[in-house]
Amino acid sequence: MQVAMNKLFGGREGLVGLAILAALIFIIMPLTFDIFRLNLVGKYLTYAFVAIGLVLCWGYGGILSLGQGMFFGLGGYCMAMFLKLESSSPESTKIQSTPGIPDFMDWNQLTALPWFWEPFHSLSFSLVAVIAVPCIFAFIISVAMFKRRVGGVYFAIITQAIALILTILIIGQQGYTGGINGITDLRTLKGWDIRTDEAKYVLYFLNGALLIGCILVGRLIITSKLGRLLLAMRDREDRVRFSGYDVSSFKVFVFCVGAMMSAIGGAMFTLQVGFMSPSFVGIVPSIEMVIFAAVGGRMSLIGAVYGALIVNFAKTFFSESFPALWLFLMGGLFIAVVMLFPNGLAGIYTSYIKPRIDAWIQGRRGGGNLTPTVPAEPQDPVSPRTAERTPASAASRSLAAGIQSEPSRS
Amino acid sequence: MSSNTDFVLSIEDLTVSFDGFKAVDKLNLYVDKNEIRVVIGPNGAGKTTVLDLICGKTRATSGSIKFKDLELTRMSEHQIVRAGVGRKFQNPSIYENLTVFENLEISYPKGRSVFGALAFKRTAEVVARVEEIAREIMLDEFLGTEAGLLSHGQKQWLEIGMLLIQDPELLMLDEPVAGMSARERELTGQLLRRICTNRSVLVIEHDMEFVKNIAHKVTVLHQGKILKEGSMEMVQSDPKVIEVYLGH
Amino acid sequence: MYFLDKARDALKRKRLVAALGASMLLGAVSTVSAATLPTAQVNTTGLAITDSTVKVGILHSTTGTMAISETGSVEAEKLAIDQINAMGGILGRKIEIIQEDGASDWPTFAEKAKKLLEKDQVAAVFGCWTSASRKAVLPVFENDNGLLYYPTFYEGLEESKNVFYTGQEATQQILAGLDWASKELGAKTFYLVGSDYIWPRTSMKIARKHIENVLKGTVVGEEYYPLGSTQFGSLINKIKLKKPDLVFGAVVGGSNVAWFKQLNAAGLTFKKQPMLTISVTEDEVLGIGGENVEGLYSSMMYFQSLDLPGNKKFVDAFKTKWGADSVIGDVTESGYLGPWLWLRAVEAAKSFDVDKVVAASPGIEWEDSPHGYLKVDKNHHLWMKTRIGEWQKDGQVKIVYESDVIKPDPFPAGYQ
Amino acid sequence: MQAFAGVSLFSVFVLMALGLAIIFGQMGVINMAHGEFLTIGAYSTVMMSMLAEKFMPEFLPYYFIFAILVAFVVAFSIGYLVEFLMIRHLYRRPLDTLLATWGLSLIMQQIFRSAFGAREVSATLPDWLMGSWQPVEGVDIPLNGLFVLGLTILLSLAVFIFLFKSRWGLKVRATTQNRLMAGAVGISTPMVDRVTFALGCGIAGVAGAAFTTIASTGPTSGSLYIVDTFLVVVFGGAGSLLGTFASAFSIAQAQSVMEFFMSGSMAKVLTLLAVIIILMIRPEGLFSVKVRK
Repeated sequence: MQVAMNKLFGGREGLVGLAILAALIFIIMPLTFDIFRLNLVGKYLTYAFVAIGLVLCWGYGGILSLGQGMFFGLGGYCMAMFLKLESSSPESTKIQSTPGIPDFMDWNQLTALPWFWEPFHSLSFSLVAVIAVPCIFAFIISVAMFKRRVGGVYFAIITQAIALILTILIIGQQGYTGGINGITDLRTLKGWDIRTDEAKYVLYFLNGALLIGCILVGRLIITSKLGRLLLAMRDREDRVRFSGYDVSSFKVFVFCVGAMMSAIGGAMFTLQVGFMSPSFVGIVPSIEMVIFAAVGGRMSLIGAVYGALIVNFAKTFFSESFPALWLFLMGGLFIAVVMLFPNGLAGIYTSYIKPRIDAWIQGRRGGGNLTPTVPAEPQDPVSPRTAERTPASAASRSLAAGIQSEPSRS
Repeated sequence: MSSNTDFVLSIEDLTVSFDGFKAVDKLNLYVDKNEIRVVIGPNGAGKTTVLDLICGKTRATSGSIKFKDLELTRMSEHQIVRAGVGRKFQNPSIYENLTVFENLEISYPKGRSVFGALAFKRTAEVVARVEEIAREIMLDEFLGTEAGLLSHGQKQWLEIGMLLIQDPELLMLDEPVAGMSARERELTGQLLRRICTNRSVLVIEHDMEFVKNIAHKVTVLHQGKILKEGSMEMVQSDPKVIEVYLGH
Repeated sequence: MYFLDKARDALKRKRLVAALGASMLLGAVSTVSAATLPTAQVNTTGLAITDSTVKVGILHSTTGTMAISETGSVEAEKLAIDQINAMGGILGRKIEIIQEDGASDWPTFAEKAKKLLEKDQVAAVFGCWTSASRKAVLPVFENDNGLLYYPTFYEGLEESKNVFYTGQEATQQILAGLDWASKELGAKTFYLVGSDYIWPRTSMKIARKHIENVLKGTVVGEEYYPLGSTQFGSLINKIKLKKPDLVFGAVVGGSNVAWFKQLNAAGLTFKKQPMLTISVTEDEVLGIGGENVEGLYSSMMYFQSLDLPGNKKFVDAFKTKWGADSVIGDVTESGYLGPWLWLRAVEAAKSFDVDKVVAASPGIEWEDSPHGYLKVDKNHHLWMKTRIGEWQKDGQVKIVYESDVIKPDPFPAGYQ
Repeated sequence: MQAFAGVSLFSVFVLMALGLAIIFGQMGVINMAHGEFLTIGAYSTVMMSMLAEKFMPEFLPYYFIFAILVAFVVAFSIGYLVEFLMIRHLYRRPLDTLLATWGLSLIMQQIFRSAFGAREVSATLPDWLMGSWQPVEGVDIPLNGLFVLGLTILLSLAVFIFLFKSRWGLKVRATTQNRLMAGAVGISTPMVDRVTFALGCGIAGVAGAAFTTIASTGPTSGSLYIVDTFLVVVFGGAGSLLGTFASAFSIAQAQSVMEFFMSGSMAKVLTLLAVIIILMIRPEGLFSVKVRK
């Protein structure tokens, strides 16, 4: 039991970090923010799912995907398709030439529901699809790429191109997808109005709970042998291969996990915001999501959540106050994080804040039961060691996974 | 075919060419059970390429490599490893950021599938096996040390240990004593002799003293072909071999 | 240069206030003081209104890809609000603007709309440009019972209680244009070209039905290119092959420029190959260059060169505020209408309450708007005339045709 | 006719990819801001056109040649600076370079927006670039297309000669193949890196100047091309200039032929898809040398 606890929560420190995050999400923010701001926070937290997935894929697996928006979008679209069908009942759409199909289909002269929309009448099918569709998609991409040992930069560029294709496709096939407008005007879930304040509270807490769930799953992965293998692979792929492991299957696995997490985020986004559009599938949002992970610290699951929250709060704040400044700031953030703080907030925490807290606790030892009062970003269990060395290991990683599609023997 | 089964490894007509350059040319090589075979040859003779071909890192242009009854040329690297072929690289290839214990644990042949790795537990059995191997490779006092902090020789041993823990039937070592001190060389020689019971070992080495020490049989490669094969004395006295080595 | 323009603007703005006094008498608007209508009476729903001020929102993209297009709308809306304030405001209250950036991103639009309505409690919002952004904010406005003035010609198929559409819906823009082309140019074969998204696609659908069912012509080709495309070589060859009587175009944004430059370079001058578009206004021509569109026809409700008294005043005021080099396109002018229509409705309702303003709106007429007579229909769209303009080298049009006042029909029967 | 549509798309691809082929292919640097260097070139041209119009209208027919030079110099200098301040610290971390240069591209876009406004602008073209050439009746070859094609050929030749015939090119190739050794024989590798990177940027600037003849210039014009450009270089096999040409040619022809038979959107989707599938089968790209790995 003790072992399981350590695995899931990463020992005492991990548990404290998780507890602080949970308190922030479930207690502090609902108490301080009104429903409008809280709904915004809920939206930001859906990006955190993607960022957590990226910590696993990129931080641990060394696989940088610039197409995570695809999975976020696919998950969101699966959810939106169900909601859209529910709000397109024959009664509510009787002014259309074909009642009972979504409005945008009617505008595009479709006279019957396309076959692939049919199963989305069922909630259980839709919920399975939210996970399964992006996962299958990720599986196909990653098997094709990793079995051929396409990695590193090439993988990043190709995922980007796939995201571009998917965007053009969704926009072009507007009769089936809603085109550039996306799927809008979603109202109820099984008769439950998702637009009310009460529903927003419920969805917010559900979102938070799922997020914590994803962090726990992520912890489970990185504390298992699989997590150690991912790190080992990142640094010495050949050695892992010649220790009898099928390296590509591990990459496929972690990429699919990342995709599934993104998809859950997408579905929760649809529920909380009330629509889904191709603007999440494309290149720009996909890269922005990478920066959330980078700001939080690419090796820290909890850091990813803070990264998503902080960047988005900053975005909202600056775009309200200094719209023109925002892009400078965002661009500067990319550069600063990469050049000065490759380990993001989590790295800053371990190298600057944690030693002080430790010293403080040391100094007051015996002074009672202490927890840090500031919402700091504690490290994940495996990270303390890895965090300090990342600048160097980033170099070796890039050499291992780098330009050549096959590892070179130098 | 019956003759093949007597050998652990039988290479027949193996050829690989890079842009027309034949690095290995119609090579035939047979390794017996429990044999320590050393491959020597001048630079560019194709020694490392042969190891690459056996372990699947490089794909053969033609020819066959049989490990017992398995045709290795059609198998992927991890399948070859799982079949019982272990390979040590020329430069120590270990996980420098993990401890010696973790290095060995990762190499422990359980939980090799994705979900196996997820469910893998550090049982008493695993710990016992890791400690046993660590003693074998003289690193039992360094189990908690980060591998990057070991000396060059110790890193080589660690990599040998990582192969040993998998208990391979064929162990391939690429220059195991390069860069070692005399004392380390001696210890490595002892180590190799200890571990070659119940398995065959294929070694590439330049250090003739060391080769003499351990080899059952020596193969001399030159320009991708076998120049001479036999006991160390026999090979050393062969005029062709002398010519190749001395460059006349 | 842009910095220079801005500095110049600042100087001009001072002069403007003086100039406004004279030119501001756009219609007989009665000025009512706050004293006669206390806030408690005109604002029963908790909007951000005091005895001397009323807050409104402007919600456009000032960053991102759409900033190119939306800048003009922001300028026009601000001009109208300045003018209204210079006249004494609305029900005696000065309008204060809260501007938000939609950043060319639909969810951001929804987020900002929510902020404007729920946090800032604005009395009205002028904004959105693309259909996608409007679709994204629509549920927000309906849910919070806000008021949106939407300033772009668009595909129709929408009618919301909380939105007034100050641009044309598709039929107003398309049908008159096609009728004219059929009659005046004798067009029988048509080639439809658009950017690949909902507005061009819906517009082309309407155009096709009209061509096939009403004009009894044929559509010889229909093409869509992804937004942002800059290579039209193949399309131009296809057009050359099919030799249609008229190319009917709805290419938008940066693609537009490449499209016309390449048409021109391929020898397809508009003399040889007549072309009518519903997406080219003075704003676009600024980027395309007048020499590349000489002879092209556009179907719009407004052109900067319209010879109307209302337009003269508008153009003068706009240039005084935003610089003599500014150009004014159809969409920019639609943006200008929003605040004025709101003013009239509020004054008619003697209240800022959204329900009352909405109820008072249908039937409001404006004789000398920049594009002449207009009227608000019960379906929240405007009655207006459509004009066909032929582009000249200097980037302005010569008006070659003007329709009667056309009733808006966002859900056109027989065209769906 | 249709062949020329493909050829002109080809020259556009080559112009875009040439600079990147040097930066990415030779140096292995992922420059996501490459499109913005293109925009720099385009804005320089527009500025030159405005200057010419304002101060010496009689110069207008010839300004374009100078504009190309200016575009090159401006993009080159900014590239030089960027390499010095940013890229050189990131050579060993390609994925991080990707992120940092993406940030750089955001900043550059906003600078363009603040300096030139959000609206698209357009350079006034000299008359000799307008209209078309009719070799036979009914066949119009656009002059600007021809011009861009000519410029592409010139530029490619220049790059080729630079890389493979000049002493400096030898240094560049030596550095990319074995940095340590190159340093050891007295080549100043940091200098080589800087100039090579700046050169790639300069070529992007020239491409931007050429683009003003066929498209408009806005703050985000350049970013539209970046994914296509990377695919062209990767598809050709990074490191092989010849491969870049071959891939630009095949992608351009495939896309323009498909455009002829189906809608532009579908043609684009199918072309990209084909490229990706081929890359999955042959990850090293069209042209690459098999070596002992």
